[in-house]
Amino acid sequence: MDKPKIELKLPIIANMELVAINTAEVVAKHMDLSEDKAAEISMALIEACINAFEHSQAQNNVFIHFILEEDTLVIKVIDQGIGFDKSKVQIPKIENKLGTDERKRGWGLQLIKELMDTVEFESTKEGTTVTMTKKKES
Amino acid sequence: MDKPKIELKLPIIANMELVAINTAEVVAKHMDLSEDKAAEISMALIEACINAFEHSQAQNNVFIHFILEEDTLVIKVIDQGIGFDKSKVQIPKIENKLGTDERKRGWGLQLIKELMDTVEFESTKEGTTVTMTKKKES
Amino acid sequence: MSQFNVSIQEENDLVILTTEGYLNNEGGEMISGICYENISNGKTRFLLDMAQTKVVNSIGVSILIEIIEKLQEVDGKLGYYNLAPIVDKTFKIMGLTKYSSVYATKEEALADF
Amino acid sequence: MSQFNVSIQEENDLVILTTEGYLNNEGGEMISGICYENISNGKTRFLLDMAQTKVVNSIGVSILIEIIEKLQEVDGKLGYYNLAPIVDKTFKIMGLTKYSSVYATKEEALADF
Ligand SMILES: Nc1ncnc2c1ncn2[C@@H]1O[C@H](COP(=O)(O)OP(=O)(O)O)[C@@H](O)[C@H]1O
Ligand SMILES: Nc1ncnc2c1ncn2[C@@H]1O[C@H](COP(=O)(O)OP(=O)(O)O)[C@@H](O)[C@H]1O
Repeated sequence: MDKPKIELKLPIIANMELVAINTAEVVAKHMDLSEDKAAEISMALIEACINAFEHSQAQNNVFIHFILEEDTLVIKVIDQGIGFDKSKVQIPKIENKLGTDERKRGWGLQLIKELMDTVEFESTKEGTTVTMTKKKES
Repeated sequence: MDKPKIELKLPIIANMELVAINTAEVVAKHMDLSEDKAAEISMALIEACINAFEHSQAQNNVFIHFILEEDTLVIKVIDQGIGFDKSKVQIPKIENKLGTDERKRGWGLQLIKELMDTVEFESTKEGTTVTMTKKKES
Repeated sequence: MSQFNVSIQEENDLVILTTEGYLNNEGGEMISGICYENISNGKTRFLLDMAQTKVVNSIGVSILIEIIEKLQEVDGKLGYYNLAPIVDKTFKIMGLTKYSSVYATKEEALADF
Repeated sequence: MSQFNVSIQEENDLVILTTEGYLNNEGGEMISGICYENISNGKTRFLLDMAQTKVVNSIGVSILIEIIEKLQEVDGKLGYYNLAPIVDKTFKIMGLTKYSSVYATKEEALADF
Protein backbone atom coordinates (compact mmCIF):
# COMPACT_ATOMS: atom_id res chain seq x y z
CA MET A 1 0.00 0.00 0.00
CA ASP A 2 1.08 3.58 -0.61
CA LYS A 3 2.20 5.53 2.39
CA PRO A 4 -0.70 7.64 3.66
CA LYS A 5 -0.22 11.25 2.63
CA ILE A 6 -2.12 14.34 3.71
CA GLU A 7 -1.87 17.45 1.58
CA LEU A 8 -2.83 21.00 2.51
CA LYS A 9 -3.07 23.96 0.17
CA LEU A 10 -3.15 27.14 2.25
CA PRO A 11 -3.83 30.70 1.17
CA ILE A 12 -1.44 33.36 2.44
CA ILE A 13 -3.59 34.90 5.16
CA ALA A 14 -3.00 35.44 8.85
CA ASN A 15 -2.52 32.45 11.14
CA MET A 16 -2.89 29.76 8.48
CA GLU A 17 0.07 28.03 10.11
CA LEU A 18 -2.44 27.00 12.78
CA VAL A 19 -4.22 24.84 10.19
CA ALA A 20 -0.90 23.15 9.54
CA ILE A 21 -0.15 22.44 13.19
CA ASN A 22 -3.68 21.26 13.92
CA THR A 23 -3.20 18.73 11.17
CA ALA A 24 0.22 17.79 12.54
CA GLU A 25 -1.38 17.15 15.91
CA VAL A 26 -3.87 14.62 14.51
CA VAL A 27 -1.11 12.97 12.50
CA ALA A 28 1.20 12.76 15.51
CA LYS A 29 -1.56 11.14 17.55
CA HIS A 30 -2.31 8.73 14.71
CA MET A 31 1.38 7.72 14.56
CA ASP A 32 1.52 7.48 18.35
CA LEU A 33 4.32 10.04 18.65
CA SER A 34 5.07 11.38 22.13
CA GLU A 35 3.60 14.72 23.18
CA ASP A 36 7.05 16.26 23.26
CA LYS A 37 7.80 15.19 19.72
CA ALA A 38 4.40 16.39 18.57
CA ALA A 39 5.07 19.82 20.07
CA GLU A 40 8.53 19.99 18.47
CA ILE A 41 7.07 19.11 15.08
CA SER A 42 4.42 21.81 15.49
CA MET A 43 6.96 24.47 16.40
CA ALA A 44 9.21 23.60 13.45
CA LEU A 45 6.21 23.53 11.14
CA ILE A 46 5.08 26.98 12.31
CA GLU A 47 8.50 28.36 11.48
CA ALA A 48 8.62 26.77 8.04
CA CYS A 49 5.11 28.06 7.30
CA ILE A 50 5.72 31.63 8.39
CA ASN A 51 8.92 31.70 6.32
CA ALA A 52 6.92 30.60 3.30
CA PHE A 53 4.25 33.19 4.06
CA GLU A 54 6.58 36.04 4.99
CA HIS A 55 9.71 35.69 2.89
CA SER A 56 8.82 33.75 -0.22
CA GLN A 57 6.83 36.63 -1.73
CA ALA A 58 4.71 33.94 -3.32
CA GLN A 59 1.49 35.34 -4.68
CA ASN A 60 -0.49 32.14 -4.55
CA ASN A 61 -0.59 29.32 -2.04
CA VAL A 62 1.67 27.35 0.22
CA PHE A 63 1.53 23.56 0.12
CA ILE A 64 2.15 21.26 3.03
CA HIS A 65 2.53 17.51 2.69
CA PHE A 66 2.56 15.02 5.54
CA ILE A 67 3.88 11.59 4.58
CA LEU A 68 3.22 8.96 7.24
CA GLU A 69 6.01 6.40 7.02
CA GLU A 70 6.16 3.39 9.30
CA ASP A 71 8.58 4.90 11.79
CA THR A 72 9.04 8.45 10.51
CA LEU A 73 6.90 11.48 9.78
CA VAL A 74 8.05 13.43 6.72
CA ILE A 75 6.75 16.98 6.25
CA LYS A 76 7.26 19.14 3.18
CA VAL A 77 6.52 22.86 3.13
CA ILE A 78 6.48 24.13 -0.44
CA ASP A 79 6.23 27.69 -1.69
CA GLN A 80 6.43 29.06 -5.20
CA GLY A 81 8.26 32.22 -4.17
CA ILE A 82 11.64 33.82 -4.84
CA GLY A 83 13.84 31.27 -3.05
CA PHE A 84 16.94 32.02 -0.98
CA ASP A 85 20.53 30.99 -0.50
CA LYS A 86 20.77 29.10 2.75
CA SER A 87 24.56 29.50 2.91
CA LYS A 88 24.07 33.27 3.20
CA VAL A 89 21.87 32.98 6.29
CA GLN A 90 23.83 33.73 9.47
CA ILE A 91 23.46 31.73 12.66
CA PRO A 92 21.73 34.08 15.11
CA LYS A 93 23.27 34.96 18.48
CA ILE A 94 21.29 36.83 21.07
CA GLU A 95 24.51 38.45 22.42
CA ASN A 96 25.02 40.21 19.09
CA LYS A 97 21.47 41.45 18.99
CA LEU A 98 20.97 42.95 22.44
CA GLY A 99 21.96 46.60 22.68
CA THR A 100 22.79 46.78 18.98
CA ASP A 101 20.90 47.81 15.86
CA GLU A 102 20.75 44.21 14.68
CA ARG A 103 17.30 42.96 13.79
CA LYS A 104 16.02 40.82 16.67
CA ARG A 105 14.80 38.16 14.24
CA GLY A 106 16.41 35.26 12.42
CA TRP A 107 15.82 32.12 14.50
CA GLY A 108 13.36 30.27 12.30
CA LEU A 109 15.77 28.03 10.41
CA GLN A 110 17.78 27.43 13.58
CA LEU A 111 14.68 26.28 15.44
CA ILE A 112 13.68 23.94 12.64
CA LYS A 113 17.14 22.34 12.65
CA GLU A 114 17.22 21.92 16.42
CA LEU A 115 13.70 20.55 16.73
CA MET A 116 13.58 18.07 13.85
CA ASP A 117 15.73 15.00 13.15
CA THR A 118 16.64 16.01 9.60
CA VAL A 119 15.96 19.12 7.48
CA GLU A 120 16.69 19.74 3.82
CA PHE A 121 16.17 22.85 1.73
CA GLU A 122 15.73 22.93 -2.02
CA SER A 123 15.50 26.49 -3.19
CA THR A 124 15.51 28.02 -6.65
CA LYS A 125 14.09 31.18 -8.18
CA GLU A 126 10.89 29.19 -8.64
CA GLY A 127 10.43 28.54 -4.95
CA THR A 128 11.50 26.67 -1.87
CA THR A 129 10.79 23.20 -0.52
CA VAL A 130 11.69 22.45 3.06
CA THR A 131 11.67 18.73 3.85
CA MET A 132 11.87 17.82 7.50
CA THR A 133 11.57 14.51 9.28
CA LYS A 134 10.94 13.24 12.77
CA LYS A 135 11.53 9.64 13.83
CA LYS A 136 9.09 7.90 16.12
CA GLU A 137 11.87 6.55 18.31
CA SER A 138 15.26 8.22 18.62
CA MET B 1 -8.75 39.55 -4.74
CA ASP B 2 -9.75 35.91 -4.97
CA LYS B 3 -11.67 34.48 -2.06
CA PRO B 4 -9.24 32.69 0.27
CA LYS B 5 -9.52 28.96 -0.19
CA ILE B 6 -8.04 26.14 1.86
CA GLU B 7 -7.80 22.70 0.32
CA LEU B 8 -7.19 19.40 2.08
CA LYS B 9 -6.41 16.07 0.46
CA LEU B 10 -6.97 13.32 3.00
CA PRO B 11 -6.12 9.63 2.79
CA ILE B 12 -8.81 7.19 3.84
CA ILE B 13 -7.49 6.21 7.25
CA ALA B 14 -9.04 6.32 10.72
CA ASN B 15 -10.01 9.65 12.22
CA MET B 16 -8.90 11.83 9.31
CA GLU B 17 -12.15 13.75 9.78
CA LEU B 18 -10.39 15.30 12.79
CA VAL B 19 -7.95 16.99 10.42
CA ALA B 20 -10.94 18.47 8.62
CA ILE B 21 -12.60 19.80 11.77
CA ASN B 22 -9.36 21.16 13.19
CA THR B 23 -9.05 23.17 10.01
CA ALA B 24 -12.68 24.25 10.24
CA GLU B 25 -11.99 25.53 13.75
CA VAL B 26 -9.16 27.81 12.62
CA VAL B 27 -11.27 29.01 9.70
CA ALA B 28 -14.28 29.71 11.93
CA LYS B 29 -12.10 31.72 14.28
CA HIS B 30 -10.59 33.62 11.37
CA MET B 31 -14.08 34.48 10.09
CA ASP B 32 -15.20 35.38 13.60
CA LEU B 33 -18.04 32.85 13.61
CA SER B 34 -19.69 32.14 16.96
CA GLU B 35 -18.63 29.07 18.92
CA ASP B 36 -22.03 27.49 18.37
CA LYS B 37 -21.80 27.90 14.63
CA ALA B 38 -18.25 26.60 14.64
CA ALA B 39 -19.38 23.47 16.49
CA GLU B 40 -22.30 22.93 14.10
CA ILE B 41 -19.98 23.23 11.12
CA SER B 42 -17.59 20.71 12.66
CA MET B 43 -20.35 18.20 13.34
CA ALA B 44 -21.73 18.49 9.79
CA LEU B 45 -18.23 18.21 8.37
CA ILE B 46 -17.53 15.07 10.38
CA GLU B 47 -20.66 13.45 8.94
CA ALA B 48 -19.82 14.44 5.37
CA CYS B 49 -16.28 13.11 5.81
CA ILE B 50 -17.24 9.78 7.32
CA ASN B 51 -19.78 9.27 4.53
CA ALA B 52 -17.04 9.86 1.99
CA PHE B 53 -14.73 7.50 3.87
CA GLU B 54 -17.29 4.81 4.64
CA HIS B 55 -19.75 4.71 1.77
CA SER B 56 -18.04 6.11 -1.30
CA GLN B 57 -15.80 3.05 -1.71
CA ALA B 58 -13.28 5.48 -3.14
CA GLN B 59 -9.81 3.93 -3.33
CA ASN B 60 -7.88 7.13 -3.27
CA ASN B 61 -8.36 10.34 -1.36
CA VAL B 62 -11.10 12.63 -0.14
CA PHE B 63 -10.84 16.35 -0.88
CA ILE B 64 -12.15 19.11 1.32
CA HIS B 65 -12.33 22.73 0.24
CA PHE B 66 -13.05 25.68 2.50
CA ILE B 67 -13.98 28.87 0.64
CA LEU B 68 -13.99 31.93 2.87
CA GLU B 69 -16.55 34.35 1.50
CA GLU B 70 -17.22 37.72 3.10
CA ASP B 71 -20.26 36.60 5.09
CA THR B 72 -20.46 32.87 4.38
CA LEU B 73 -18.27 29.82 4.79
CA VAL B 74 -18.61 27.33 1.92
CA ILE B 75 -17.33 23.79 2.43
CA LYS B 76 -17.08 21.11 -0.23
CA VAL B 77 -16.43 17.46 0.57
CA ILE B 78 -15.48 15.60 -2.59
CA ASP B 79 -15.01 11.88 -3.08
CA GLN B 80 -14.32 9.89 -6.23
CA GLY B 81 -16.44 6.94 -5.18
CA ILE B 82 -19.55 5.16 -6.42
CA GLY B 83 -22.09 7.93 -5.75
CA PHE B 84 -25.65 7.47 -4.45
CA ASP B 85 -29.22 8.51 -5.09
CA LYS B 86 -30.26 10.94 -2.41
CA SER B 87 -33.95 10.49 -3.17
CA LYS B 88 -33.67 6.84 -2.10
CA VAL B 89 -32.34 7.73 1.35
CA GLN B 90 -35.06 7.50 4.00
CA ILE B 91 -35.48 10.03 6.75
CA PRO B 92 -34.51 8.19 9.94
CA LYS B 93 -36.88 7.88 12.90
CA ILE B 94 -35.70 6.53 16.22
CA GLU B 95 -39.20 5.12 16.96
CA ASN B 96 -38.86 2.80 13.97
CA LYS B 97 -35.46 1.62 15.01
CA LEU B 98 -35.90 0.77 18.68
CA GLY B 99 -37.00 -2.79 19.30
CA THR B 100 -36.84 -3.64 15.60
CA ASP B 101 -34.23 -5.14 13.33
CA GLU B 102 -33.71 -1.84 11.59
CA ARG B 103 -30.11 -0.67 11.44
CA LYS B 104 -29.58 1.96 14.12
CA ARG B 105 -27.69 4.17 11.67
CA GLY B 106 -28.72 6.68 9.00
CA TRP B 107 -28.59 10.15 10.59
CA GLY B 108 -25.59 11.61 8.79
CA LEU B 109 -27.39 13.46 5.99
CA GLN B 110 -30.14 14.55 8.38
CA LEU B 111 -27.60 16.07 10.75
CA ILE B 112 -25.84 17.90 7.93
CA LYS B 113 -29.15 19.40 6.76
CA GLU B 114 -30.19 20.48 10.23
CA LEU B 115 -26.86 21.96 11.21
CA MET B 116 -25.93 23.89 8.05
CA ASP B 117 -27.75 26.74 6.29
CA THR B 118 -27.72 25.10 2.85
CA VAL B 119 -26.60 21.69 1.58
CA GLU B 120 -26.35 20.41 -1.98
CA PHE B 121 -25.38 16.99 -3.27
CA GLU B 122 -23.97 16.28 -6.69
CA SER B 123 -23.54 12.57 -7.13
CA THR B 124 -22.68 10.45 -10.15
CA LYS B 125 -20.99 7.10 -10.69
CA GLU B 126 -17.73 9.07 -10.63
CA GLY B 127 -18.24 10.37 -7.13
CA THR B 128 -20.03 12.72 -4.81
CA THR B 129 -19.60 16.39 -3.95
CA VAL B 130 -21.38 17.72 -0.90
CA THR B 131 -21.48 21.54 -0.81
CA MET B 132 -22.61 23.06 2.44
CA THR B 133 -22.71 26.64 3.62
CA LYS B 134 -22.98 28.52 6.88
CA LYS B 135 -23.74 32.22 7.08
CA LYS B 136 -21.93 34.39 9.58
CA GLU B 137 -25.17 36.05 10.69
CA SER B 138 -28.54 34.39 10.41
CA MET C 1 -3.60 5.62 18.87
CA SER C 2 -6.85 6.19 20.65
CA GLN C 3 -8.92 9.36 20.51
CA PHE C 4 -11.22 8.13 23.29
CA ASN C 5 -11.10 7.02 26.89
CA VAL C 6 -13.68 6.03 29.45
CA SER C 7 -13.46 5.46 33.20
CA ILE C 8 -16.01 3.71 35.38
CA GLN C 9 -17.35 4.41 38.83
CA GLU C 10 -20.15 2.80 40.79
CA GLU C 11 -22.40 4.70 43.15
CA ASN C 12 -24.94 2.47 44.91
CA ASP C 13 -26.51 0.56 42.09
CA LEU C 14 -25.67 3.13 39.49
CA VAL C 15 -22.86 2.88 36.94
CA ILE C 16 -21.26 6.21 36.00
CA LEU C 17 -19.05 6.32 32.93
CA THR C 18 -16.83 9.36 32.42
CA THR C 19 -15.90 9.78 28.78
CA GLU C 20 -12.99 11.67 27.33
CA GLY C 21 -12.34 12.54 23.69
CA TYR C 22 -13.97 11.88 20.34
CA LEU C 23 -17.03 9.62 20.57
CA ASN C 24 -16.60 7.70 17.32
CA ASN C 25 -17.20 4.08 16.40
CA GLU C 26 -14.39 2.90 18.66
CA GLY C 27 -15.55 5.12 21.54
CA GLY C 28 -19.14 3.94 21.22
CA GLU C 29 -18.01 0.35 21.37
CA MET C 30 -15.93 0.98 24.47
CA ILE C 31 -19.05 2.35 26.16
CA SER C 32 -21.36 -0.41 24.98
CA GLY C 33 -18.87 -3.09 25.98
CA ILE C 34 -18.86 -1.77 29.53
CA CYS C 35 -22.65 -1.38 29.63
CA TYR C 36 -23.36 -4.86 28.28
CA GLU C 37 -21.02 -6.43 30.79
CA ASN C 38 -22.70 -4.55 33.62
CA ILE C 39 -26.17 -5.39 32.31
CA SER C 40 -25.30 -9.06 32.36
CA ASN C 41 -24.25 -8.54 35.98
CA GLY C 42 -27.67 -7.17 36.78
CA LYS C 43 -27.03 -3.46 36.55
CA THR C 44 -29.73 -1.40 34.82
CA ARG C 45 -29.00 2.25 35.45
CA PHE C 46 -26.20 4.06 33.60
CA LEU C 47 -25.06 7.67 33.57
CA LEU C 48 -22.52 9.22 31.20
CA ASP C 49 -20.48 12.24 32.27
CA MET C 50 -19.58 13.71 28.89
CA ALA C 51 -17.87 16.95 29.96
CA GLN C 52 -14.64 15.93 28.21
CA THR C 53 -16.32 14.83 24.98
CA LYS C 54 -16.63 17.88 22.75
CA VAL C 55 -16.91 15.95 19.50
CA VAL C 56 -19.07 13.00 18.49
CA ASN C 57 -20.10 11.36 15.24
CA SER C 58 -23.36 9.68 14.31
CA ILE C 59 -21.78 6.24 14.33
CA GLY C 60 -20.72 6.63 17.94
CA VAL C 61 -24.12 8.02 18.90
CA SER C 62 -25.92 5.21 17.08
CA ILE C 63 -24.20 2.79 19.44
CA LEU C 64 -25.81 4.66 22.34
CA ILE C 65 -29.14 3.95 20.63
CA GLU C 66 -28.25 0.27 20.67
CA ILE C 67 -27.60 0.56 24.41
CA ILE C 68 -30.98 2.25 24.91
CA GLU C 69 -32.62 -0.64 23.05
CA LYS C 70 -30.85 -3.19 25.21
CA LEU C 71 -31.84 -1.29 28.38
CA GLN C 72 -35.50 -1.29 27.33
CA GLU C 73 -35.40 -5.08 27.54
CA VAL C 74 -34.29 -5.01 31.18
CA ASP C 75 -36.37 -1.98 32.18
CA GLY C 76 -33.18 0.02 32.56
CA LYS C 77 -32.29 3.65 32.15
CA LEU C 78 -29.62 5.75 30.42
CA GLY C 79 -28.80 9.38 31.20
CA TYR C 80 -26.13 11.97 30.39
CA TYR C 81 -24.83 15.13 31.99
CA ASN C 82 -22.35 17.90 31.21
CA LEU C 83 -23.08 17.76 27.49
CA ALA C 84 -21.43 20.25 25.15
CA PRO C 85 -24.15 22.23 23.35
CA ILE C 86 -23.45 20.53 20.01
CA VAL C 87 -23.65 17.08 21.60
CA ASP C 88 -26.96 18.02 23.19
CA LYS C 89 -28.22 19.25 19.82
CA THR C 90 -27.08 16.07 18.09
CA PHE C 91 -28.88 13.91 20.67
CA LYS C 92 -32.05 15.97 20.05
CA ILE C 93 -31.84 15.69 16.27
CA MET C 94 -31.28 11.94 16.47
CA GLY C 95 -34.11 11.49 18.96
CA LEU C 96 -32.12 10.06 21.87
CA THR C 97 -33.67 12.62 24.19
CA LYS C 98 -37.03 10.89 23.78
CA TYR C 99 -35.72 7.62 25.20
CA SER C 100 -32.97 8.73 27.55
CA SER C 101 -32.42 11.75 29.79
CA VAL C 102 -30.15 14.76 29.54
CA TYR C 103 -29.24 16.54 32.79
CA ALA C 104 -27.31 19.76 33.21
CA THR C 105 -25.25 18.56 36.16
CA LYS C 106 -24.34 15.44 38.07
CA GLU C 107 -26.47 16.58 41.01
CA GLU C 108 -29.51 16.94 38.80
CA ALA C 109 -28.87 13.51 37.30
CA LEU C 110 -28.44 11.80 40.67
CA ALA C 111 -31.61 13.40 42.02
CA ASP C 112 -33.59 11.81 39.23
CA PHE C 113 -31.82 8.46 38.98
CA MET D 1 -10.37 37.50 15.12
CA SER D 2 -7.69 37.30 17.77
CA GLN D 3 -5.74 34.21 18.69
CA PHE D 4 -4.21 35.94 21.70
CA ASN D 5 -5.23 37.67 24.90
CA VAL D 6 -3.39 39.14 27.81
CA SER D 7 -4.55 40.35 31.21
CA ILE D 8 -2.61 42.53 33.64
CA GLN D 9 -2.24 42.46 37.38
CA GLU D 10 0.00 44.48 39.68
CA GLU D 11 1.48 43.07 42.86
CA ASN D 12 3.51 45.64 44.79
CA ASP D 13 5.82 47.06 42.18
CA LEU D 14 5.65 44.05 39.95
CA VAL D 15 3.59 43.78 36.74
CA ILE D 16 2.24 40.29 36.04
CA LEU D 17 0.90 39.58 32.55
CA THR D 18 -1.19 36.47 32.04
CA THR D 19 -1.15 35.38 28.41
CA GLU D 20 -3.64 33.19 26.62
CA GLY D 21 -3.34 31.69 23.16
CA TYR D 22 -0.88 31.78 20.28
CA LEU D 23 2.07 34.12 20.89
CA ASN D 24 2.56 35.42 17.36
CA ASN D 25 3.45 38.85 16.01
CA GLU D 26 0.19 40.33 17.22
CA GLY D 27 0.50 38.70 20.64
CA GLY D 28 4.07 39.87 21.06
CA GLU D 29 3.04 43.41 20.27
CA MET D 30 0.22 43.28 22.78
CA ILE D 31 2.75 42.30 25.46
CA SER D 32 5.36 44.87 24.43
CA GLY D 33 2.74 47.62 24.25
CA ILE D 34 1.78 46.95 27.86
CA CYS D 35 5.39 46.66 29.01
CA TYR D 36 6.51 49.88 27.30
CA GLU D 37 3.64 51.81 28.79
CA ASN D 38 4.48 50.50 32.25
CA ILE D 39 8.19 51.18 31.76
CA SER D 40 7.42 54.81 30.92
CA ASN D 41 5.44 54.89 34.18
CA GLY D 42 8.52 53.79 36.08
CA LYS D 43 7.87 50.05 36.34
CA THR D 44 10.88 47.80 35.75
CA ARG D 45 9.92 44.28 36.81
CA PHE D 46 7.67 42.11 34.66
CA LEU D 47 6.50 38.52 34.97
CA LEU D 48 4.64 36.51 32.33
CA ASP D 49 2.31 33.69 33.36
CA MET D 50 2.28 31.61 30.17
CA ALA D 51 0.27 28.58 31.31
CA GLN D 52 -2.36 29.21 28.65
CA THR D 53 0.12 29.75 25.81
CA LYS D 54 0.93 26.35 24.32
CA VAL D 55 2.09 27.69 20.95
CA VAL D 56 4.52 30.47 20.04
CA ASN D 57 6.38 31.54 16.94
CA SER D 58 9.82 33.09 16.60
CA ILE D 59 8.38 36.46 15.61
CA GLY D 60 6.39 36.68 18.83
CA VAL D 61 9.40 35.56 20.87
CA SER D 62 11.68 38.06 19.10
CA ILE D 63 9.45 40.81 20.48
CA LEU D 64 10.20 39.50 23.98
CA ILE D 65 13.89 39.99 23.09
CA GLU D 66 13.09 43.61 22.26
CA ILE D 67 11.49 43.96 25.69
CA ILE D 68 14.59 42.46 27.34
CA GLU D 69 16.71 45.01 25.50
CA LYS D 70 14.50 47.88 26.62
CA LEU D 71 14.59 46.58 30.21
CA GLN D 72 18.40 46.49 30.17
CA GLU D 73 18.32 50.27 29.67
CA VAL D 74 16.30 50.80 32.86
CA ASP D 75 17.99 48.07 34.89
CA GLY D 76 14.77 46.08 34.78
CA LYS D 77 13.95 42.38 34.79
CA LEU D 78 11.75 39.97 32.82
CA GLY D 79 10.68 36.52 34.00
CA TYR D 80 8.27 33.75 33.00
CA TYR D 81 6.52 30.89 34.74
CA ASN D 82 4.25 27.97 33.84
CA LEU D 83 5.93 27.46 30.47
CA ALA D 84 4.89 24.56 28.26
CA PRO D 85 7.94 22.35 27.60
CA ILE D 86 8.17 23.42 23.95
CA VAL D 87 8.03 27.11 24.90
CA ASP D 88 10.78 26.54 27.44
CA LYS D 89 12.84 24.76 24.79
CA THR D 90 12.28 27.56 22.29
CA PHE D 91 13.38 30.18 24.82
CA LYS D 92 16.55 28.14 25.43
CA ILE D 93 17.34 27.74 21.73
CA MET D 94 16.83 31.46 21.10
CA GLY D 95 18.94 32.40 24.13
CA LEU D 96 16.29 34.27 26.13
CA THR D 97 17.12 32.20 29.18
CA LYS D 98 20.53 33.92 29.37
CA TYR D 99 18.96 37.36 29.80
CA SER D 100 15.66 36.61 31.51
CA SER D 101 14.50 34.01 34.02
CA VAL D 102 12.28 30.96 33.72
CA TYR D 103 10.51 29.74 36.87
CA ALA D 104 8.46 26.61 37.34
CA THR D 105 5.73 28.27 39.40
CA LYS D 106 4.43 31.67 40.43
CA GLU D 107 5.68 31.11 43.97
CA GLU D 108 9.19 30.43 42.72
CA ALA D 109 9.06 33.52 40.55
CA LEU D 110 7.79 35.79 43.33
CA ALA D 111 10.45 34.53 45.71
CA ASP D 112 13.15 35.64 43.30
CA PHE D 113 11.59 38.86 42.00
N1 LIG E 1 10.70 30.07 2.14
C1 LIG E 1 11.61 31.09 2.04
N2 LIG E 1 11.66 31.87 0.92
C2 LIG E 1 12.53 32.88 0.81
N3 LIG E 1 13.42 33.21 1.77
C3 LIG E 1 13.44 32.48 2.90
C4 LIG E 1 12.54 31.39 3.10
N4 LIG E 1 12.80 30.85 4.30
C5 LIG E 1 13.80 31.58 4.84
N5 LIG E 1 14.20 32.56 4.00
C6 LIG E 1 15.31 33.53 4.23
O1 LIG E 1 16.11 33.08 5.30
C7 LIG E 1 16.20 34.07 6.32
C8 LIG E 1 16.25 33.43 7.69
O2 LIG E 1 15.02 32.86 8.01
P1 LIG E 1 14.68 32.51 9.50
O3 LIG E 1 15.84 31.80 10.10
O4 LIG E 1 13.40 31.79 9.52
O5 LIG E 1 14.56 33.89 10.25
P2 LIG E 1 13.54 35.10 10.06
O6 LIG E 1 12.33 34.57 9.36
O7 LIG E 1 13.26 35.52 11.45
O8 LIG E 1 14.30 36.11 9.25
C9 LIG E 1 14.97 34.95 6.12
O9 LIG E 1 15.17 36.25 6.62
C10 LIG E 1 14.83 34.92 4.62
O10 LIG E 1 15.69 35.86 4.01
N1 LIG F 1 -20.39 10.08 -0.17
C1 LIG F 1 -21.25 9.04 -0.32
N2 LIG F 1 -21.01 8.10 -1.26
C2 LIG F 1 -21.86 7.05 -1.41
N3 LIG F 1 -22.98 6.87 -0.68
C3 LIG F 1 -23.29 7.78 0.27
C4 LIG F 1 -22.44 8.91 0.50
N4 LIG F 1 -23.00 9.64 1.48
C5 LIG F 1 -24.13 9.00 1.86
N5 LIG F 1 -24.31 7.88 1.14
C6 LIG F 1 -25.47 6.94 1.23
O1 LIG F 1 -26.49 7.57 1.97
C7 LIG F 1 -26.88 6.76 3.08
C8 LIG F 1 -27.28 7.62 4.24
O2 LIG F 1 -26.16 8.27 4.76
P1 LIG F 1 -26.21 8.88 6.21
O3 LIG F 1 -27.46 9.66 6.35
O4 LIG F 1 -24.95 9.64 6.43
O5 LIG F 1 -26.31 7.67 7.20
P2 LIG F 1 -25.32 6.47 7.50
O6 LIG F 1 -23.95 6.89 7.07
O7 LIG F 1 -25.42 6.29 8.97
O8 LIG F 1 -25.84 5.33 6.72
C9 LIG F 1 -25.67 5.89 3.36
O9 LIG F 1 -26.00 4.71 4.00
C10 LIG F 1 -25.12 5.66 1.96
O10 LIG F 1 -25.82 4.61 1.32
